[in-house]
Amino acid sequence: MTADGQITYREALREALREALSADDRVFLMGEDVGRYGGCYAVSKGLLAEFGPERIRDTPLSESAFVGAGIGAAIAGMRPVVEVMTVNFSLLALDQIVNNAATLRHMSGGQVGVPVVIRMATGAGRQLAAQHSHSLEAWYAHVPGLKVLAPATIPDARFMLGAALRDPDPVILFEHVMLYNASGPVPDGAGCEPIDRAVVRRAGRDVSLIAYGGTLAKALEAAEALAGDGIAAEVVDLRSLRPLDEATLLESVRRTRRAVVVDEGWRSGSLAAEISARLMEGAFWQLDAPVARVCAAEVPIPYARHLEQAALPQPAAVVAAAKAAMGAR
Amino acid sequence: MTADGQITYREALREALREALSADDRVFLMGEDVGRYGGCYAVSKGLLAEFGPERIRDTPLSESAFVGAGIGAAIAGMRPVVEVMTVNFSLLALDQIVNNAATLRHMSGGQVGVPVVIRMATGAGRQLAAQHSHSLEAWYAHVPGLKVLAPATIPDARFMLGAALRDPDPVILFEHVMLYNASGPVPDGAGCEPIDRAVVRRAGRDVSLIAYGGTLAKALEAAEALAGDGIAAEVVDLRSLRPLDEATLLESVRRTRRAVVVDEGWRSGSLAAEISARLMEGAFWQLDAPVARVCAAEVPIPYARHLEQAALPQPAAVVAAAKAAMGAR
Amino acid sequence: MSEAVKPHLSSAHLLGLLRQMVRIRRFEAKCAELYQAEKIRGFLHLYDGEEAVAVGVEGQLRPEDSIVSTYREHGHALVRGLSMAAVMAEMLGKREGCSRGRGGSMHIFDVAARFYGGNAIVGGGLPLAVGLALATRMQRGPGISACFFGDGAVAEGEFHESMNLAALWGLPVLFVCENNLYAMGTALDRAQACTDLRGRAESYGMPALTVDGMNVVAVEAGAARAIAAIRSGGGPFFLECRTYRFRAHSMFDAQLYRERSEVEAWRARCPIRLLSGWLQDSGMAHAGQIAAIEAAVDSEIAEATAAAEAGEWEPVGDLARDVYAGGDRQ
Amino acid sequence: MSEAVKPHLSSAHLLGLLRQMVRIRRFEAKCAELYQAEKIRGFLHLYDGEEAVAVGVEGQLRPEDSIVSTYREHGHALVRGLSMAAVMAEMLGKREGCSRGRGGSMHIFDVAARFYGGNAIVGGGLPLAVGLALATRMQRGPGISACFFGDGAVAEGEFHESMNLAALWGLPVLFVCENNLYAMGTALDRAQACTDLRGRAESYGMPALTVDGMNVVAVEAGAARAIAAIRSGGGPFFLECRTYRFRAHSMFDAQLYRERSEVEAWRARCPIRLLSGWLQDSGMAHAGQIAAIEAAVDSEIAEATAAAEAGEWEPVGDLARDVYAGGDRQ
Ligand SMILES: Cc1ncc(C[n+]2csc(CCOP(=O)(O)OP(=O)(O)O)c2C)c(N)n1
Ligand SMILES: Cc1ncc(C[n+]2csc(CCOP(=O)(O)OP(=O)(O)O)c2C)c(N)n1
Ligand SMILES: [Mg+2]
Ligand SMILES: [Mg+2]
Repeated sequence: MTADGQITYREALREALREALSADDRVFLMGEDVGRYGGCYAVSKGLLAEFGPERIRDTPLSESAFVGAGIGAAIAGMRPVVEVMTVNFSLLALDQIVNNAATLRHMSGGQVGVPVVIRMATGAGRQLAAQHSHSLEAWYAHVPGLKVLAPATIPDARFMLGAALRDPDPVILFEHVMLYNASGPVPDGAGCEPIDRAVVRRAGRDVSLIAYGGTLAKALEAAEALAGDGIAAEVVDLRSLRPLDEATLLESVRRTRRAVVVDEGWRSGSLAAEISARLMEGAFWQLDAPVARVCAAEVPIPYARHLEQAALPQPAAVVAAAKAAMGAR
Repeated sequence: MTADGQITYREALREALREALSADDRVFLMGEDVGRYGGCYAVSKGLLAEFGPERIRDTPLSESAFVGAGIGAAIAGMRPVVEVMTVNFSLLALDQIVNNAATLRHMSGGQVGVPVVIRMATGAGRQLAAQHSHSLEAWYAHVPGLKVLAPATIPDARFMLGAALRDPDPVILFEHVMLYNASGPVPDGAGCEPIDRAVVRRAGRDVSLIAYGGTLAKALEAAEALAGDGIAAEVVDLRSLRPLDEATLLESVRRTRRAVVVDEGWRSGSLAAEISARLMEGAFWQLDAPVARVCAAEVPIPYARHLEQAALPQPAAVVAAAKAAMGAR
Repeated sequence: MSEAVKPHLSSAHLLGLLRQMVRIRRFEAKCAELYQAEKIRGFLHLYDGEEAVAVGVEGQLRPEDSIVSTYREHGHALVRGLSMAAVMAEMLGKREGCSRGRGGSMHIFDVAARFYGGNAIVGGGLPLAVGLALATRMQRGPGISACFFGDGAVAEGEFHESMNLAALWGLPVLFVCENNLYAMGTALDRAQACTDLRGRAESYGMPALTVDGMNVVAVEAGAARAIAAIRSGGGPFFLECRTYRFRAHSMFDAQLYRERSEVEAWRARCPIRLLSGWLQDSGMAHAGQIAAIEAAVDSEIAEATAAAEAGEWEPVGDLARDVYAGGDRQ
Repeated sequence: MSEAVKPHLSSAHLLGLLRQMVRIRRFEAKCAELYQAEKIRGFLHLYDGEEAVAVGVEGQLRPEDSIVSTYREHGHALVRGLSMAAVMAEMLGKREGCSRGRGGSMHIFDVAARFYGGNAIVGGGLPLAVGLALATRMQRGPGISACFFGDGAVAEGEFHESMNLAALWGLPVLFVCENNLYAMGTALDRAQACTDLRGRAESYGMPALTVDGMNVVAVEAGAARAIAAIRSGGGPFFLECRTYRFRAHSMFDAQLYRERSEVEAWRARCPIRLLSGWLQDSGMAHAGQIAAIEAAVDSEIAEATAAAEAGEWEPVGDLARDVYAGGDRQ
């Protein structure tokens, strides 16, 4: 924490881990290089020294086995936090997540609960190219039995993990790679919104910009630019990607009558598509313009910076979409 | 083939395989139990005797390795048809499909093509419970670099495979488990629609029912019921899930001004959401009612027949949604 | 072989083993019948021929131990003490089923018995077993976890990762490979570069033992040895049971991949026939005792089936319960 | 050891090996410099210390053979004969890059050289190598395929599945394990239950050999032997090269997991220093020859860098090309 009371997203996550580990013996952290290396994005740095190798467990490169082991340990009463370095590698653990974590409670007629928390970095922007830049939140948000969270702010980074650990069901926590160095204060009273609620981060009456995780800052930047042009954009942070807080979304859009969804996933089959469909279903008669989507271009994310940036959703595109919505018909 | 010129979906697929294997030495079939067992859904029965074990290759239970090997062989000039028994097990091969098959061409700057065809059974309806009843077409349709097909008719089962093999890019072919025993004729001239075109299977002016794979028959059944009530439903079969034939969809919906998407995927994040979003974007001003979705309930698919059927989209729900759209406002 | 692991060859004990094997065999015969009658649906994988494995291994487990099984798990469930009526009700899809009708044949669960399913993904249960053992270890609990899987599963990446992780961390896991020589229609030697599967375990520094899976006493002795090693802190153990499935892989299998004569040869080594023959030949039991077991089992099955058939259908309105802990909220 | 695989210890040959190692070392030093200058971005994994592996192995491969590598592949690419300018342009993200700026450091490709990447998923390239070998076999082609991977990859399921499949089908695959003792910050003995990795190969019935990966002549001899076995129809071969990375895992690594003294001890066995020392001590080469190699390499690097820097940026309008064969259509 800096002198001015600001902490980074990374530090907020670490604080959340430290708090959970201190408060509950059943909590442990497990994943590749979470211990000696300190975590691939340095989130868990120092925790090994503090909590020891039983509770800060380095694993071999075996995504399926250690995620599955986390599920098994959760079934047996532990509260594992499993770190999959990045969503890109989580493809190797999907069988465990989809076929076990998400199904066991139902498939067992309610007998088996899986209170595991699986954290993973997501997103592009660091020039890591196609295999290391996926945004697959939409895939996870598709699966009943899972809950999916995307902390986009420092307070959410600080408090969502604890709430996820109190949840009796499997929770996937997406940390956007471009946020780790972001910093800000953690105000008193932060962390009391229920984790399954979307939150209006900026109020406005003309158009709703709906974002999550790595796109929240872009939506806010767009809102600021729009304000300069006299357009009052409301910015809604989804926070929970499954379940979706449809009520908050509908309330906002029924008021503004226009919406732009900002999503780093590829456009086809994006989470933005789901939001658009829900708004269609719940607010069709209140809409003054079609809901617009600003998503990633439908390409494997390229390495070169200018191409990568061209592939990702940008504030300028959000501004353009919002203005188009304002001028619709 | 029966005396009346009807063949089953299964036979049509087998015929397509036989034709491809006969026509092109580079084609081979690989997967679990495709050989001696005859394929888990008996699609490849008899092919081992006809083409020998070099070209009808039984693999160990190693989804990642044999799908990856298919990708590697395709790179090197072969035309592999890889059978992953069912989409449920394809989770174990997703790393290869998403991180290799879909990215290699782009990541290599256009040097590496991956002309592999990956077939898999999909869907529910056979009381196989949560781990064996997934419909994850939407996931695959989300990924740039892949093409995704869903033959819903006997002629498509007969001809899509050949077209997929002629495609220079990786193609995923979804065969719905409830279709294997369906039968019908293969008319002269069948198989000439390009594989990336949606097709109107029944014309109508009042509402567009949009379906694919396992839901086409349900949509047609609903259309028949609606006709009895004087509502002329048009039924559009997507056929290609990626790319989506937006033009055909928009043309239909701009005419009927109403749409119901019928999709066996779970509702949140379904392919139906993407269709709804596209219709929002392309036909908002022509819509007389919000686009409706009839999808699977958001539960791991249960075993008991009455529960399973309750979880799946049914013609009655399509009829109800279409009528609601007709009565909108 | 130490005192602790010496097999109990008393007549009562052996008759107990026989009874368990007969329960499985006859219960499944009933299941096959109900499948023909279309009361059981989905996939139904019978354990016919492999009964000695479940009976021999599980007899050596304690209540505090955990079990993870496969889709071929009726035997594992019955031996573990699950109510036969609840298992049968599950297969019929009734709300009285142990999994409330959600799981069916492939997903038998009973948390009270620490029976963690019924997993229909080949190899998918192994990481769970590792996790259960990890929890026990961290909780300083006394139990071990046992997982059953087939020869086919050995080719899966999840097998490899789980074996290595359990061995690396020295976790109390009993890996029981039910090597019935086929994975569906794929014979072991067409799936494995090396058909002696013990080499796999050894490559992780894990002790391994192969036993005759048709001989329940041999399985029991092997399991006792393996479990003693695990309980004494020796880390995981790989127990290969060489066995055979007499019937089709599931109810949709024309068995094109093997000769009838091969099946017949194995049937001659039927574990039930072997044990009951030996009991009678050695004079440890007489035909009447065995007939009494069969009769008792038949009435247990009749009662369980009647109870299951009398069960109710879960109301469709309850479809979405148990997706999340809170109920049907999504 | 047969005639065919006897190492060539002529001075010219050894100087050639040295030259390749120096090329890699100095090229990567330049890359690190460009990384500091923020001209190269993303992850940059240096091969510093491991050069003998690429040089020793690839010298034994032929043009018809295929290579699949990892994200630590600059060395593999350069030895394979890829244009240094094209590789450097790729790292700078230029359209002249071998992957048109799409891949960067982790995705170097050259199909003409049968160099199939640069794969950033640990273990993800192994199935591809198996498939390349399968194609060769089915096409009755002469080539083999070689894949490089680290000690960390050995824990992945994809390793296991690929090894088994290659061995089962007797495919011509050379599995080259670059065992540098760490997977990021995880030491081998904290990732593997059994640190002698040859046991893994043996469990698939695959021949295995371990060589000193700091000694290019030893690597060459081992590779020659392995490749001869593969070419003679013996199926796949597992070659473990014991090596060490002198620098951080990538540019974001504080190296908290190892002692500086350990690094220094290994640095004393630097493959370049070892070979050049031996050449000079034995009188096979003199300092002037080595200096000439270094000078030639430096100017090659300078030219390649200049060419790469002079390259162009792909127009943003071409972003979506090469997603599908047909161009930018989706
Ligand atoms: C990952 C996965 N792939 C494929 C299947 C389909 N399948 C079900 S059982 C089976 C054979 C398994 O053989 P084995 O492990 O030997 O067990 P057995 O059935 O002989 O008891 C296959 C291929 C599956 N359920 N899961
Ligand atoms: C499947 C997967 N998991 C995790 C990572 C992150 N990661 C990149 S390199 C690496 C270590 C790999 O170690 P090793 O195989 O020994 O190769 P080395 O880097 O030592 O050459 C890890 C964990 C990855 N790229 N892929
Ligand atoms: Mg088997
Ligand atoms: Mg390494």
